Amino acid sequence: MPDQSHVHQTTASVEQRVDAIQAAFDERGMKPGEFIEEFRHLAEEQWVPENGARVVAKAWTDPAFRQRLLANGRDAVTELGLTMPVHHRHLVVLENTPAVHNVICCTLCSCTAFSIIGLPPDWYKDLEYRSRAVRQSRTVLKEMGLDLPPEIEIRVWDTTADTRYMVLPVRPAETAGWPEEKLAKLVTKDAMIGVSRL
Amino acid sequence: MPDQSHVHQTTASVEQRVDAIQAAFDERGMKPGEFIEEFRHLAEEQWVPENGARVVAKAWTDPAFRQRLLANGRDAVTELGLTMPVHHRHLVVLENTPAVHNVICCTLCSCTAFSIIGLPPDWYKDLEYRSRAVRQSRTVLKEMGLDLPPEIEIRVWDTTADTRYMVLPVRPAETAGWPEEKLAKLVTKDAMIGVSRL
Amino acid sequence: MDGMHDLGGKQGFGRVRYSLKAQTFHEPWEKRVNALYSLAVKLGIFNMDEYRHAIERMEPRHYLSASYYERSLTSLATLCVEKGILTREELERRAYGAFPLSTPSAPGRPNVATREHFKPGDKVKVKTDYVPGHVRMPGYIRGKTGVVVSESPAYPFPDAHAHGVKAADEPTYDVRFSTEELWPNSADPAFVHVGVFQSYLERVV
Amino acid sequence: MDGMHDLGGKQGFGRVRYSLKAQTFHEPWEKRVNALYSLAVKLGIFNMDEYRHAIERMEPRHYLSASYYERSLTSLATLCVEKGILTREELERRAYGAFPLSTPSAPGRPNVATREHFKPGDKVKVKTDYVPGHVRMPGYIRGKTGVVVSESPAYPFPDAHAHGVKAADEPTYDVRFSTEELWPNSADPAFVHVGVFQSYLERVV
Repeated sequence: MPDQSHVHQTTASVEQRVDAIQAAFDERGMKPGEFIEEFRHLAEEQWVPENGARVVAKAWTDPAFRQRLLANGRDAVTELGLTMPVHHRHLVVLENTPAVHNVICCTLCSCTAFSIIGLPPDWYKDLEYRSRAVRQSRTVLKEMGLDLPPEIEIRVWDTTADTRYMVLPVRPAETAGWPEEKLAKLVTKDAMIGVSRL
Repeated sequence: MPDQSHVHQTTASVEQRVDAIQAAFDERGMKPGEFIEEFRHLAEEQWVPENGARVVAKAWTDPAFRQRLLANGRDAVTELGLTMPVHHRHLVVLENTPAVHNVICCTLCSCTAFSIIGLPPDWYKDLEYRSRAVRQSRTVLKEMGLDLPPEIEIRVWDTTADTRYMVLPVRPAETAGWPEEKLAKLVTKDAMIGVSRL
Repeated sequence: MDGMHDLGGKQGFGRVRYSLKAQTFHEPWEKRVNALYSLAVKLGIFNMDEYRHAIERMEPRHYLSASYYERSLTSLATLCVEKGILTREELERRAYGAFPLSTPSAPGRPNVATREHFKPGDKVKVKTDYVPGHVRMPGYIRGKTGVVVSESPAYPFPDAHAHGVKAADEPTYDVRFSTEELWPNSADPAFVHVGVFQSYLERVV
Repeated sequence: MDGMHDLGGKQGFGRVRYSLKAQTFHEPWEKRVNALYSLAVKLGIFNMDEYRHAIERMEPRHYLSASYYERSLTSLATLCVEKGILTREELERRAYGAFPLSTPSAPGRPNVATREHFKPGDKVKVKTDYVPGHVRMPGYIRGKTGVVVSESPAYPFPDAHAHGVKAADEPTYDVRFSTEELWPNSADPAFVHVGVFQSYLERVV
């Protein structure tokens, strides 16, 4: 379908196609194998939602950090040893309150602050979420299990530039006095995207 | 893909699906077999571009008919014994001139004056023609073999209501004195859609 | 609805797969589908606006990948199920497999109460309406300004007629738009004429 | 371009296929694709705007039916061929089959020459631009009015940067739109914030 000049040939499987590029890169000395290992490490051990969870827990317990985080997210997360790719020049932290709920999407592709909140889940990249999150936010959140009372204002953030967003969830009331480490364990990727509350 | 509650079952082929509806209609006494035969006759012998070709040839040779045709297409074609479905309440005949070229499309589905110019060709119903004919008319016509000089104005007619359109092509100069029957043989479905000139 | 079917002006599609004396039908089952939906219309099971809308309601990936006649088939089956003529279970039993249907309908709307009458030469603007159900206003004319060229006979208002809502007949106007108005600096120079229902239009003064 | 990728506000899609603790990757090859395109970016073969645009340039049916990582793969391969790193023939020989690529690019455009600077609280309108190449203005905000909430650091102008056109950095503004402005009477009440490049905006006075 996508290519009419080649209909006589069966389309190679996606795996065969990936193999083909990898082999071609390899032959050109681009060392794809090494980079794939490095990337696997980054994806599995570095770009994890536990990063964002630490940021959230610290913001809940340290008012001065919270101020710095809301003023300049990118600078603030470096205090915790966290990094963002160079082309993510800005991290905007969106503070949920009892009256305001923030939620992130990317209608044009699937951008996220992946080095902080983790790589996006499959549904975030799907056509359903991308098409509907901006126009039917309350309905979509409800279908996903988050039934917000009508008095809560919803703010949807469509990631169209390389500025990235993360949601700072409301700290659950029952966590008074908890240490940061224990608080961090509560914080999920979905809460930092804004499709759930804690 | 279209139905997630049924993914456990393989989708039936289109033929099996048509068989299923036809059998169900049959069991309910709706006589689908008879109607399919009747329809085949209509599609193959009644709704043929030769109808429109007769209309065009007559308009070329009979100035009074041409006037009536341009004023009220639906009434005029009945003079030639041609009919249109009741829901096609109007036939607008679009007169090409050396300075103006008309072309028909249907961006939302694939409507045509099928009882007059014949059922639409496959490409007319395709996503390519539907998306591009309105925005890139000159380019699309050129790709289809009709390279119009820039001084010819293009008018695209998007069939969004049940009013139907047909193009009245310019009579070729070399046909002076030809009888109607011979003229009619020149006129093609594509010329009455407006993707070719005669 | 702002659905997948609303293709006018969408970019990214390639060359028209044109051939001289192109076929209308390629497979014998296609004629049967065309006949069966025509029979259902003739028997009053559904009308043409319901038929068109049930095609638009196909799951978008299914819409885009299906052939023209598979779209007809899906609309026919969906409406027969929705109207209680058939059940999905019967269809799937008879078809020996899954029978994908269209998604449910959103509500329709009645004719706009205060409609204006226009004359050829009147300057009109297409309202910036967003309609959850069936609508015959292609998205590319929404909010755009054109000139009335002629008036057509009155037709049932499709936004109502596709939904079992009481639909008064109303005129459609052939409205002439320049492609420069529709897609500034981004289209071949031409005029596009669209048959626009009265309810979609307002006068430009 | 008004392409298939521009999904915001499109209707007809069903429920989000949500699951708790959803996966990012499902198959081992997906991680390899992600790594390989990242490597190509790191090696300077293409930039992220070119990468995104080559996804948008996929044949629309292919775009809609492909998984996220198949879209990545197609963009990676297309750009490697367009940049002269690989040939399609080599790819198809190595893959033992056809290797569908994206369609060719239309021209890009430079930054708008006369750009205005905005402050939080300024009322702005998104220009009714129709751009044949890459653009990061989702179609649903075209011509719509909102309020500047904040300014982001300057980024390369994507409409140029995706096309090898000289791209100056320019600010993006977080612009707040009400869904009532975007889709009157046809959306859940909410605010939508979009990061809008300066070149796309004009002041509302």
